[in-house]
Amino acid sequence: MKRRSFLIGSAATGIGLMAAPAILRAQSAPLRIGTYGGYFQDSFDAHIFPDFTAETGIEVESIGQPTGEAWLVQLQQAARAGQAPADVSMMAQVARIRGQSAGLWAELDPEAVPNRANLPDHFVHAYDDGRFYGTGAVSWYITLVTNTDVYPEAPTSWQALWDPANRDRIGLLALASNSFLLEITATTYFGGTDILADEEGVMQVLEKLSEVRDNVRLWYRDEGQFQQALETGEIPMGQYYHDVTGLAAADGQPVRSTFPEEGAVLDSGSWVVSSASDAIDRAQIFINYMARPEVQAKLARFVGTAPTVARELTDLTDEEFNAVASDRTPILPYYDLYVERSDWVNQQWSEMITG
Amino acid sequence: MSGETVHAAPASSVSEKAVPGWFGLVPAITLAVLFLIPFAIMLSVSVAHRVPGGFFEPGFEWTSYERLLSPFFGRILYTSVAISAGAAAICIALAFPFTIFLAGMRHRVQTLVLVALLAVLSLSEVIIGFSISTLLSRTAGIGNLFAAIGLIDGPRSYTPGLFALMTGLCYLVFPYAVLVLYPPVSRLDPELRDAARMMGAGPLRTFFTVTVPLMRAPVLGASILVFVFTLGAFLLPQVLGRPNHWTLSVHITDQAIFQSNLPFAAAMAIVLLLVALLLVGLTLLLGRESGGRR
Amino acid sequence: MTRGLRLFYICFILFLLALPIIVVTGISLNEGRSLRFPPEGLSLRWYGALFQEGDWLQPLRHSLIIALSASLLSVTIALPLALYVWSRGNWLGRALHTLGIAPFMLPPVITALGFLVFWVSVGMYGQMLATIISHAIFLVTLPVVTISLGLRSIDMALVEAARTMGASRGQILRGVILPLIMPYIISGFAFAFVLSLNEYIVAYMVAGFTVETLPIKIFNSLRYGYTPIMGVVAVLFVALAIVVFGLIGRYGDLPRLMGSDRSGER
Amino acid sequence: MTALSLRGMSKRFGSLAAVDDVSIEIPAGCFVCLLGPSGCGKTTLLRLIAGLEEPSAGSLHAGGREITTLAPNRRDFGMVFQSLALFPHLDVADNIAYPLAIRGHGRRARMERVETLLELVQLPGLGARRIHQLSGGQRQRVAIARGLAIDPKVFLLDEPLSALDANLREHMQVELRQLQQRLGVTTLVVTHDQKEALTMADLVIVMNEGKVQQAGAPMKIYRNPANAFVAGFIGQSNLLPCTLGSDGSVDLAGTRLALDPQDRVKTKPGPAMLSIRPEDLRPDPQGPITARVAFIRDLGESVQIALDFGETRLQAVFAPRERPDVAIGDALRLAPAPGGIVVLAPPEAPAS
Repeated sequence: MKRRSFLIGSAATGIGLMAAPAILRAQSAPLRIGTYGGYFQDSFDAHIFPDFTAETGIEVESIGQPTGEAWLVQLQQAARAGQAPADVSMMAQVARIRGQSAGLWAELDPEAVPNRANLPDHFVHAYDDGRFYGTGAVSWYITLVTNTDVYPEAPTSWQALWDPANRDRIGLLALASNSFLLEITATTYFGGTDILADEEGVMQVLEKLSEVRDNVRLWYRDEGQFQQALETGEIPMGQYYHDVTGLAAADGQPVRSTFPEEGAVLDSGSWVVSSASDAIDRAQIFINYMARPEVQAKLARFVGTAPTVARELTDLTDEEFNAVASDRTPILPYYDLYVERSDWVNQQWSEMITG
Repeated sequence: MSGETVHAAPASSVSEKAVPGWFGLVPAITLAVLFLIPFAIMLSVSVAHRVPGGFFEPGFEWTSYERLLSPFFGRILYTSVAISAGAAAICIALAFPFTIFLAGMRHRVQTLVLVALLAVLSLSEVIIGFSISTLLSRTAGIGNLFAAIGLIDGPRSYTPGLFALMTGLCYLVFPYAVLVLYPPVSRLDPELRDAARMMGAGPLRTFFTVTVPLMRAPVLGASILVFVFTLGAFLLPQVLGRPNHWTLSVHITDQAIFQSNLPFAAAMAIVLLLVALLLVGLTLLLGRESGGRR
Repeated sequence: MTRGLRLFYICFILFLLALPIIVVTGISLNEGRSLRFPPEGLSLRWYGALFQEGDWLQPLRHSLIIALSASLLSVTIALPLALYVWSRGNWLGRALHTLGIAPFMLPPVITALGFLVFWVSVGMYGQMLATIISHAIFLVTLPVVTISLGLRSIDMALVEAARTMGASRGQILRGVILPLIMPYIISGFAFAFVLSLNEYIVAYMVAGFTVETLPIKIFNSLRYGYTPIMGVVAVLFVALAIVVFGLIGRYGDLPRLMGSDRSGER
Repeated sequence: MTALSLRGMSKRFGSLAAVDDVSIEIPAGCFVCLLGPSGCGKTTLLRLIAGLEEPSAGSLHAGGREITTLAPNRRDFGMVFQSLALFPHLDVADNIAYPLAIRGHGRRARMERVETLLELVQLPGLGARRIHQLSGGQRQRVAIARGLAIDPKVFLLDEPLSALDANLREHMQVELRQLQQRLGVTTLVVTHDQKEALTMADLVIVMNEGKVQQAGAPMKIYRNPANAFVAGFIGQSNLLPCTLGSDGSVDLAGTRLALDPQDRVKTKPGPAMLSIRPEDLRPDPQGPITARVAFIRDLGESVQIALDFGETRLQAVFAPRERPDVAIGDALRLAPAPGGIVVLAPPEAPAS
């Protein structure tokens, strides 16, 4: 930033000096780890972080982070100011790839993360020039969820979203890049996500998707907005996360998660470290720890996420595995669309949902 | 905050001698550095080059503004202005009589009501949005009450939708509207209204031939303040409205918080700023006119 | 309209204004970890939890520090500004008055975005000082308005009298003007304090999660957390506002501080 | 004929009785002054008559009709307020024409009437002025013209002249009185200025603490005050504690004073209050009162002498020709003029 110097001049230096104590962060501060807030964060706090601290002696400060995109922007802006709101973050793939193209993630030492060998290649992340910067953390499914009081019978297909009988009853995610409704529509009505390869195809899919508008009561940006409404039956159907729905159902809430016949969306989060972090060594220890098969199995049991390591490496029983995943072919997000054509897709998407 | 304070105090040799001239410099420099420069930077960001999927780099291009020149954003601007104007009109229509009645109450009652209003003022937009969506929901809302009394057949939901959004916006700005109207209304000589009554005007006629014309400038000022304030609301349209009610402010935060497209967010903010400035300028003009008449 | 009808109208509107407060109060009393209204099972446990759970204590501390420093700073800027505008009718006075009124008169989203790009450019994004300064500038309008109100109510004869008795400029300022406008300074401070405590968009855009304040934490808990603590915080803030302004009303003339000229007559 | 009749009217604000059981009959065409110190309830009484306040008890009749709860806009009264209450958003003509417009008079009729009224109050041709362009006296006249626009049944004025400077005020008092006599409208004026009341009124009603102390023609009240309050409030009076004997004499701290048959006694024998006007103390070598001269004011038209009489201070006024030849410190003997003494109940006596 060259403009900075002449725009701000000496006044800012004065202010900067006043702010100095904030910069002198103690080295012994705990490792700050961001996970999605709510149930997710609670589960990590209860089952994962204490064991990690017990084993490594590294204190953890758990940070509840918002939806991937918002968190990415925060990390980006903070990094430009030399700040890191969290050392390690769990980023969804679209946000991870965007951060990669912005060079936001700190380079890690592959030798310090030997457990990366447990992960399939697509969960070992590196810059184009081969510098390693992150690993797959957890996988999750976005499924069709319903309130069991309102829908005694579980729906079987994503087509339920288009059913005129569900007018004004559905809650969907409001961003193209985390709802993956384009992929769902493409798979349900256009035989797969290949149609999303060009803009013309995307427009066709959007056209079809726009038919759900009258059924949608809530386009939600953050989970809590929808979960409460789903539990009370206020908005009895929608797309949501399989893991959180499972935890809520286990809590006795009248909700269920269904893997539709077209497949559920399989998305994942990865551990990355902000380039502004000064705790890279400890972050590497944590990332390595999280790539252990037994930790992945524990995540599946307590958090309800699907493991990112191969299933064979874990000791999960069939029953345990099926509770967090499905053998049906999943719908895989068309990530390139949201990275290469993000502004365009975002604009078309906004125009579609605002009608 | 008060609509009627917009005209500067007249120069008085006595007061001038009581305040040293350099007093003006400290706030002038502070506000210039911390308020005007941010806007200058925002202006420069709005023409900066957007790096897709990344941040932005310095540059000069009209791309972000060109993107705004579309029927889509025209409609959003229209929606924003229409919703804010509607909310401002409803809010003032409720707040103006409220303030008049309040100013006529006993001192103690006025104090209590003011404390209540100031307490409501301390509710953040987040809490207001959440509470009103609960109040208007099918499962826990007033629909149940109506159904219980027999007004409607069964509980129903009033959110999200235009009604819920308007309710929320009016709630958000109502205390401000009253507090802005309060000084001019409570300074209005009650004998003017008594005089009209003595000359044969009924209460309604008194209201429209005396109170309203006298309070025209303050009411307009308050309306514009409330209008601009609702124009900036970004949480309530998301929580209480449907996508077609999302205002320009929602799209600004969307771009700034979710899309990391600061040039585009800045360009939209500049456009919104121009609309707001136009109206603030209008207030200043109206304030001056009424100031000269006193 | 008769007095009774007028009172009814006021009470009815106050009732509507109270409804959301009733809802958050109800939510704060939930026994379980849910935001149900009406509450399921009554309990005060979340009131205790606010002060025990570290991840709520930290935002509480942030919010209080920010609100206190920001409102002090805004009064520090507003006082000389209002004095200058009051004493001078020149172009600088007029410009200053507009500058003092503008931050709060613009849509907050715009101001917030302005601060965001500013602090990112200066390299102070995410520091508490950035939030404090942003709030002080954003809320400076409130003390400017209240102090101006107080200055205009000063009887100039008092200042003239002080001069004839040989008081210097500084003595007049300290001995006559400041004591007269002190209640207005306090109410401006209280205004800025309470609003800073509850401000969301500026705090979020300037520091986001790096300096989490209570409103940001509340919004996050609404997004994910499902804890009635957010209701507790809202209730406590409303109570705090009632105490602060109630005390001002008890020991001062609140209607007069809010700009009424003829209060106390009836 | 009775224009207004108040029967047992009271107005309470909380525990305070601003107007306490007031009953008065006001003849048609009469000019009435409600006189009393500030806070005595006179303005509240006027507002009760106007209908701007609702009485807590009692009834009000106008022209034989009960109007106790009639809305103020239906009474067809005219009123001039203390602040004048001229509408700043209307010009002079529209202010005066306001009550006519309310009653649906046509524009031509209104403008003719406005011209007549402006001439009546000696402001011809000022109809197009705005209120803030007028002087204080001109505003006064506009307010009076406006109050008279509909030929009101009763014309009410609340301290209408209090904002004017002394010269203008005296001038306006005379003018208002003349105007009222010309129009014959029943007029009630609230004032705290006893000179104003004595100048203008046919009937003065003296109020204190919400109660009517005395009502009557100005000179009658002056000569014959009903109680110590009235004696002290109307004009100047020497009020001396005394003891009234059963033999028609009073004892003034040891000085015995025989009463003249023309003197008035308004209380029972025992502790009492003696009132004597300064002009009723005459120098008399055989006079019963001996006092020491404390101060002399030669005013040209008259001489005022303050005298120490025991513990109390006496005021006496003499025409220049009657000026006794005394200096400060001299003793002076005085005698009350026949009929100059009023013996009143002591003020601390509980109200009957």
